[in-house]
Amino acid sequence: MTAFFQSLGLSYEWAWTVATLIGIIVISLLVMFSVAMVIYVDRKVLGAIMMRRGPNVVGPFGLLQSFADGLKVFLQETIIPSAANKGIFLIAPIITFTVALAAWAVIPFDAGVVVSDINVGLLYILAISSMGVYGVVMSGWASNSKYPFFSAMRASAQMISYEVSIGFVLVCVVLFAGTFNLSGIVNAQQGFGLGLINAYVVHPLLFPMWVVFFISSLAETARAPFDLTEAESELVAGYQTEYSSMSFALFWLGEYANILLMCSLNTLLFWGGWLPPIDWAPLYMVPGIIWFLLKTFMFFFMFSWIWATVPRYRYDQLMRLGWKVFLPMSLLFVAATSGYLMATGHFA
Amino acid sequence: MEGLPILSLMMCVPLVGAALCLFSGAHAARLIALAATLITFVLGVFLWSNYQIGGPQWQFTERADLFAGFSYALGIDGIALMLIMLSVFLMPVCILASWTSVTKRVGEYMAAFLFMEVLMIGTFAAQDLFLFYVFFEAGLIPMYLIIGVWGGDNRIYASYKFFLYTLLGSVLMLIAMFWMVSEAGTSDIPTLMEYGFPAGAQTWLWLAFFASFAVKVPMWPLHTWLPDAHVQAPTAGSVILAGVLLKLGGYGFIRFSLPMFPEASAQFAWLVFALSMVAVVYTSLVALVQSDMKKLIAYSSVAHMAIVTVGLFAFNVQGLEGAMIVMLSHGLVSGALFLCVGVIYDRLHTREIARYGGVAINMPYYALFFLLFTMASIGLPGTSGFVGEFLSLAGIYQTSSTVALISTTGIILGAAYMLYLYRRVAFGPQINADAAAMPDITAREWAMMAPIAAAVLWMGVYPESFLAPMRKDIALLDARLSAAAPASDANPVTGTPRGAAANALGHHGGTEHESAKEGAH
Amino acid sequence: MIGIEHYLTVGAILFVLGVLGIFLNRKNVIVILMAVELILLSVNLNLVAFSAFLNDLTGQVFAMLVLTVAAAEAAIGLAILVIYFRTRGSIAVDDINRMKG
Amino acid sequence: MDFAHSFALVLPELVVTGAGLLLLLVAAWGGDKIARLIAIAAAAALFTAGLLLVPGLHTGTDGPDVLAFGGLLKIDTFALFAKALIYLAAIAALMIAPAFFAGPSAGSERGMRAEYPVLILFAAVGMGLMVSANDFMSLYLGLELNSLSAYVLAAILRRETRSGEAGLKYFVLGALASGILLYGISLLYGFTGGTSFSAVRAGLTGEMGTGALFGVIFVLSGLAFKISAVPFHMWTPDVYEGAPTPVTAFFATAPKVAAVALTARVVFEVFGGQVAAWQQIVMFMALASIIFGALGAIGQDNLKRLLAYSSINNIGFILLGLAVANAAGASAMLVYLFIYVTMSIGCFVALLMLRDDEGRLYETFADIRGLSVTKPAVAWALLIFMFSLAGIPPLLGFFAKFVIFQATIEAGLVVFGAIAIAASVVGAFYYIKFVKVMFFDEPAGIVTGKSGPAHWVLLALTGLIISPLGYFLTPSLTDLADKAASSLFLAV
Amino acid sequence: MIDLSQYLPILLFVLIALGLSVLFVVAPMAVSRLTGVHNPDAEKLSEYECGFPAFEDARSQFDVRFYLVAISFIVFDLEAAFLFPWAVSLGETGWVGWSGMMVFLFILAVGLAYEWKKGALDWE
Repeated sequence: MTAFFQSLGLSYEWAWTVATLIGIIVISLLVMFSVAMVIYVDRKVLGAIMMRRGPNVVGPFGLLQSFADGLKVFLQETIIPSAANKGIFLIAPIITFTVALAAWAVIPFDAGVVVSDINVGLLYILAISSMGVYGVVMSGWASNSKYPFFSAMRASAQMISYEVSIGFVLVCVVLFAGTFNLSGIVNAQQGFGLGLINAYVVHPLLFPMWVVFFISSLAETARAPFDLTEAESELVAGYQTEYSSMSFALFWLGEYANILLMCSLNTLLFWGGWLPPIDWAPLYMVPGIIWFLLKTFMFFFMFSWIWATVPRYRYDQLMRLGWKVFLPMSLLFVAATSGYLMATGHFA
Repeated sequence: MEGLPILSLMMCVPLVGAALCLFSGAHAARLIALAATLITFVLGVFLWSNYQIGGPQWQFTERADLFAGFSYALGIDGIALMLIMLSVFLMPVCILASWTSVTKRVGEYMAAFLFMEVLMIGTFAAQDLFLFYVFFEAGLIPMYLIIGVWGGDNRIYASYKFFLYTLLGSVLMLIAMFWMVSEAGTSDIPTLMEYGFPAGAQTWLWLAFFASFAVKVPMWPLHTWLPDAHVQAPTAGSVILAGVLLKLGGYGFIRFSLPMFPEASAQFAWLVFALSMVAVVYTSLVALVQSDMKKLIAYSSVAHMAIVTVGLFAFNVQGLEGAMIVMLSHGLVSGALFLCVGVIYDRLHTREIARYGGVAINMPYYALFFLLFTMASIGLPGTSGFVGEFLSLAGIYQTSSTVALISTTGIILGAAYMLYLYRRVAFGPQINADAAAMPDITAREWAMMAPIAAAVLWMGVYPESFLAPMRKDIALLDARLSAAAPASDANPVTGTPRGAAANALGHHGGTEHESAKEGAH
Repeated sequence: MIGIEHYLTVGAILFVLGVLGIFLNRKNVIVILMAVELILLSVNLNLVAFSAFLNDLTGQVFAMLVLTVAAAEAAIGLAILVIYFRTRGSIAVDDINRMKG
Repeated sequence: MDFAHSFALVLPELVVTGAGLLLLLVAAWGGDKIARLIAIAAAAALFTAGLLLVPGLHTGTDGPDVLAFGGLLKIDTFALFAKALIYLAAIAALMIAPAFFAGPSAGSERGMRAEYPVLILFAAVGMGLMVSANDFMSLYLGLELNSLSAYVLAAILRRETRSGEAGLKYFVLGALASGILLYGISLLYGFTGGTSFSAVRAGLTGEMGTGALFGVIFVLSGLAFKISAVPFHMWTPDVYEGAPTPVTAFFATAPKVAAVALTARVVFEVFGGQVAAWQQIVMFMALASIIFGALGAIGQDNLKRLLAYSSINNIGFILLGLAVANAAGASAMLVYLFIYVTMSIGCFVALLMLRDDEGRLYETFADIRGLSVTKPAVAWALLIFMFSLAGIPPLLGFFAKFVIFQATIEAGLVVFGAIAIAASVVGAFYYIKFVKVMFFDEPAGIVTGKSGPAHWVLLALTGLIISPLGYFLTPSLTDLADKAASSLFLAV
Repeated sequence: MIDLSQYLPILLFVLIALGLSVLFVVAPMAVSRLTGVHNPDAEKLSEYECGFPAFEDARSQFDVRFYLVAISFIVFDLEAAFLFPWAVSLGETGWVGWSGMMVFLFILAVGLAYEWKKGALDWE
C-alpha cells in the first residue's frame, strides 16, 4: 500500500504514514463492525438453540439490531455515581476498549496483511491482553459500590488465574514454531500434520493444549460457562453495574473484541491461521483472509454454542480448574513437549 | 632447676584452685583457696631461693609461640621477682581476711581471688607485650566482680568507675603496643626494652602507656576511682587492690615507659613530677579530713604512689631502688592497714572513725599491730617505709631539689594524718560501748598480721635482701636511662668542694663568679 | 535523538521517586510496596537501556532476573502485609510503631 | 564448560537445596506435628553440606579451578570458610528453635511451624550463593534468596503483632536496600560493560567517572544496609526485638557472615583497583557503626534491642578489618566473624534459656536481676559472653579485637584504630551493665523454667570456645582465615 | 541497537484506539447535554444497593484468598517469562538449557505442590 501512495507522488515517509494510518483505521472499523455483527450472531445463535427467533425487527432479519442498540446507548445520559472516583471511573472503560482494539495491531489476517509484523507479536498480545485486568479492577474500584467491587475482584482473579496456563500453553506452541512472530507461527503450521494438514492442533501433544487454550479463552473473556462476573442471579450485573450510556457499551464492545481476538488466536496458533485446512494447492485459490475469517467465525460460533448449552461453573470450580487442572497440566506439557522436541532432534 | 616451668606452675595452681572453688561449697572453697595460695607461696619461696642474683638478666624463661606474633613467653628479672613475691605473700592473707567476713557465694569469691592471683603473677612474669596486656587487662574482670558482688552499698558506682577508668587507660596502651610491635617487628619485651624508638614516636607511645599506668598507679587527677573502689571493696579486695594492683602501674613504668622510651620519659618527667607533687600535697590534705578509715588509707595510697613515681622519674639508681622498695613496702603496709580496718569493721560494721576510740584498751595486740603499720606507713626508721622513702627522696634530690622538697612534705603530712587516725581509733576515751566490747584479734587474724609485720620489719632492717636481686636490673635500667636523663636543678656541679663554694659566697656570688670566669675567657 | 542519558535521567528520577515514596509516605504501606517496585523499575530501565547501548545482552538477562525477584519480593511483601493487617487491623505507616525505634 | 566440575563445586548447595525441596514437601504433608523431625533432618543436611566443605578448607582451593558455571560462581577458600560459618550458624538456629516455639513466648500458636527449618535451609543456600558470587547476577540472586527467606522468618509468628511488624520493617528496608544495591549494579554495568566481577574490575581501572563512582557508592550503601552498618542500621533494633528469638539469633549470625563476606569480596575483587574510593567509605561506616552501636545501646532496656546495637557495634569492628584493605585485614575480619558468631549464638541461647515458670521468655534487664543466684550457669555463661563482647582479655572476644586492631595499626591507620579502640570502651559500658544486673542486683524474677539439652549443649560449646580455652583454636583459625583471605587477593 | 521502527505502527494503533475510546466516552456526554437528556439527581447518582442506602464502606475487607491468587499469579506468570526466551533458543542451548529449565520447572512444581497441599489453591 505504501508503494501505491508513493506512486501518487508522496515521499516514502508520508506514503508509509498514510498507508499505515489507513490500515489501522480500516482494521479498527472492521473490528468494531465485526463486534456489532457478532453480537447479533450471538443472539441469533442463542435464539436458534432456544428455539426462538432472536432479533428480527430492526432491519432485514434484525441485522441492524446492534446498530440500533448502539445508537440508543449513545444517546443515553452518562451517569457518574456521586460516590465514584470520577477520573478512574471514566478511564476504566477507555482502557478496556483501547486494549481490546490495540491487540489487533499484530494479528495477521493474511500473509502480510498485518499492521505491524513484529518479531515478538505473541508477547505483545500477552502483554496487551493482561492489561485488560486494569480496566476491570479500576471500574470496580472507582464505582465505590459493593457489587461492582466484588465482581471486579472475582473477574480479575479469574482472568489472572487463566492467564497463567495460557502462558504455558503458548510456550508449547512457541517451542514448535521457534518464533514469537504470529505470521511465523502460521507459516510453521503449513503441512504440519503429515505434510497434509495445516494446523498444529493435530499433534497429540498440542491438541490437549488447544483444549486448554480454548477453555481458558472462555474463562479469560468471562464467557459462559465462566461468566461469573456478571452472573445475573448472584452478582447483579458485574463490574460495570454502575455504568451507563456509551461507557457501559465500551465494556461490551471491548468484551466482544476480546472474544474475537481469542477466536483469532485460536485460529492463528492452532488451526493454521489464513492457511487452508489442507495443504492442497487448489485450496490456496481462496484468499487467505477468507480462511482466517471462516475459522475465526467457527470459533465464535463455538463460543455461542457453549453459552447456550453449558451450565455455569461455580467460582470454586472455576478456580480449581484453573489452578489444579490446567496449570499442572500445561506445566507438564511444557516439559513433555520440549523433551519430545529435543529427543526428536527438532532443533538440530 | 632448669626445665621446670615454675612460673607456669605458679599460675596453674591457683587456676586449678579457682576451678575447684567454683564447684564447691563455702567451707571447702575456703580451704581449697587457702591451700592453693599457700602452695603458690611455697612455690614462690622456691622461686626466690633459686633465683641467681647476678645471674642472667632473665631467668626461669619459658616460651611457646602461639599465633599472630603472640607468644606465651614468661620470665622474670629481679624486679618482677620481688613483685611476684609480694603477690603470693599477700594472697593467703587475703584469703584469711575473707574467712568469716564473706558469707555469700563463697566459692565464686574465692575463685575470683585465685584467678586474680593467676593474673598478677602472669602480669609480672609476662615477657611478651601482648601477653602482658592480656594479664594486665584481664584483672578487670575478677576485680569488677569482687567490688560489685561483695562490696559495700555504693558498690555499683565504684565498680563501674573502676572498670571504665582502667579500661580506657589500657586500651590506649594497646594501640601503642600495636604500633610498637609493627615498628619493631617483635613483641618480645626484653628486645623491646633495648629497641630505640624514634624520638617523635616515643612521645606518643609514652603518653599512651602513661594513660594506662597513670590510672592504675593512680596519679592525680586520675585517682578518683581508687577511694571509691577501696571503700566499697571487701577487705581482701582492698588489700589486693592496694597491695598489688597499684603496683602494676609502677611496674608498667619501670618495665615499659622508662626503658622503652627513655627520651620521652625525660621529656615528660616534669609532667610526672608536677602531678606527683600535687598528688602528695593534695591527697595528703584530703586524707587529713577523712572520716572514713578506708578512704583515708586510700588517699594515703595515692600519696605514697606519688613518691613511687617521683622516684622512678629521678633517673638514677637511688630513685629507682627507692621506688621499688616503696612499692613493696606500700604493698605490705597499706595491705596491712586495710586488714586492720577490716578487723574492726568485721566487729562493728562501720568504717566511721568517730565510732571508734580507745580500742587500745580492749584490743591491745590489735593496737600494737596497727601502730606498727602506722609507723611503717609514716616511714619510721626500722620499718620498710623508711628505706623506700629515703632512697626515693634521695634519688629525686639529685634531680630536682624542688620536687624533693615538696615530696617530703608528704612524709610530714603523712605522719599527721596517720597519727591523727591512730589517735582517734586507738587512744582516747571509749565513747561507744559496742566499740569498747570488741574482742582482741583472733588466731586467724594473728596469722594474717604477724607475717606482714615480720616482713615489714625485715625490709626495714635489712633491705639488702630485697635490693640485691633487683640491683643489677636497676643498674641496667639506669645505664639505659643515663643517656636521656633530664636536666637537673639540684646537682649541677660535681667535684667542686661544697665547702669552698660556700666560703666563696662571702665575697661574691658563686654563680656570678663562675659566669664571670667564663666571660673572661 | 534519544540518547543513553535520557534513559538514565528517567531512571534516576524514578529511583528518587521510589526512595522518596518510601521515606516521605506516611499513609499506607501498600504505597511503600509500590515505591519499591518503582525503584526496581528504574533499575530495569537502566539495565535495558545500557544493554541496548552496549549491544550486550547481559543487561536484559539481568533485567529479567530482577523482574522475577521483584515479583517474588512483591509476593512476600503482600503476604507479610496481609498477616500484619490481620493482627493489627491497619496498614497505616504511622501505626507500625509497636516497637520504639 | 565442564558441568560435572561445576556441579561438584556446588555440591554443598545442591545438598541443601535438595533437602530444602524435599523437606518442603514433607512439611506440607506431614504438617507441624513433625516439625521437630524436619528440623533435625535440615540440620543433618546442613551438617552434611558442611562436611563437604572440609576437604577444600583443609587443602585450600584456589586457582582457575574454583570457577563454576562459566564464572558465575567462585568457590574459593574464602567462600568455603564463610559457608562453613553460615552452616554452623544455621544449625544452631535450628537447634534452638523447637523449644522456643513450643513455649508461650511464641504467642498463641504453639509449636514450631514445619516451614521454619525449610526457610532456614533456603536462606542458607542463598547465603552460600552470596559468598561465592563472582558475578553481580549471582550476587543478587543469592542475596534475594536469603532476604526473602529472612523476611518470612521474621514474620513467622503470624498472630504476633511484633513479629509481623518486624517482618514488615525488615521487608521494606530490605527491599529498599536491594533496590539501592541494584541501582548501583546497573550503573556499574552500564559504565563498565559487564556484570561479572572481573569485567567490572577491568572497567574500573584508572580514573573513575562520576557514573561509576555513583555505582560504587550505591553498591556499598546497599551492602551496608544488609550488614546493618551505620548509617543504614535503623531497622536492626526493631527487627531484632520483634522477630522470634531464634530467628533473631539467626539474623545476628549467618546473614551477617554472608553479607560481610560478600562485601569483602565486592570491595576487594571488584573495587580492588579503586581502594582509595571505597576505603574512606568503609572506614567511615566502620567507625560510625562502632560509635553509634555503642551509644545506641546505652539506655536500652530490652535485651534483644541491646544485642542489636551490639551487633551494629561489632559490625563496625568487622568493617574496620575490611577498611584496612589488605590480606591481613581480611583475615582479621574472618577471625572476628567466627568469634562474633560464636558469641552471638551463645548470647541468644542464654536468652532463650531464661524463662519464667510458665515458660515465657525474659526480655528486659529488670527480668534478669540477680540471675547469678537463680541460674548461675547461664549467668556465668552470659558473663563470659559479655566480657568477651567488651573485648576484655583473656576471653576470645579480645583476640577478635586484637587481630583487627593489629591489622589496622600495622597498615598505618593508627588514628582510626585509636578511635575505634577508644569507642570500644563506651561499648564496654553496657556490656558490664549486663554483668552488673546479673551479679550485683538482688534477684527479682523467679527463673525456674527448664531448658532442653540442645540449649545446654550449645551454651557449653560456645562458652568453652569463648572462654580462654578457645585460644587453643586460634592457631588453626588464623591459619584458615589467612588462607581464606589470601584467596581474595589471588585472582583478579 | 534494536530497530524500533516496527513498533511505530503499534504506537499509532494504540493512539488511535485510545482516541476512539475517549471519543466514545466523551461524545455521548456532550450529546446528552445538547439533547437535554443530561438530568442528574441525587437518587440517580447514588450507587446501586437494592433499594436501600449503603450502610458500610463498599471497599471494606474482602476475602484474603484474592491476595493468595494474586501472589500465586505473580509467581507463576513470571516463571513463564523465563520460559519464553528459553523456548525460542532451545536450539542453541541444547540439552544443557533443557535440563536447566527442567530443574527450574521441578522446583516450581514443588512450590505448586506445597501450595496445593497447604490449601492455597482451594476456594472453599
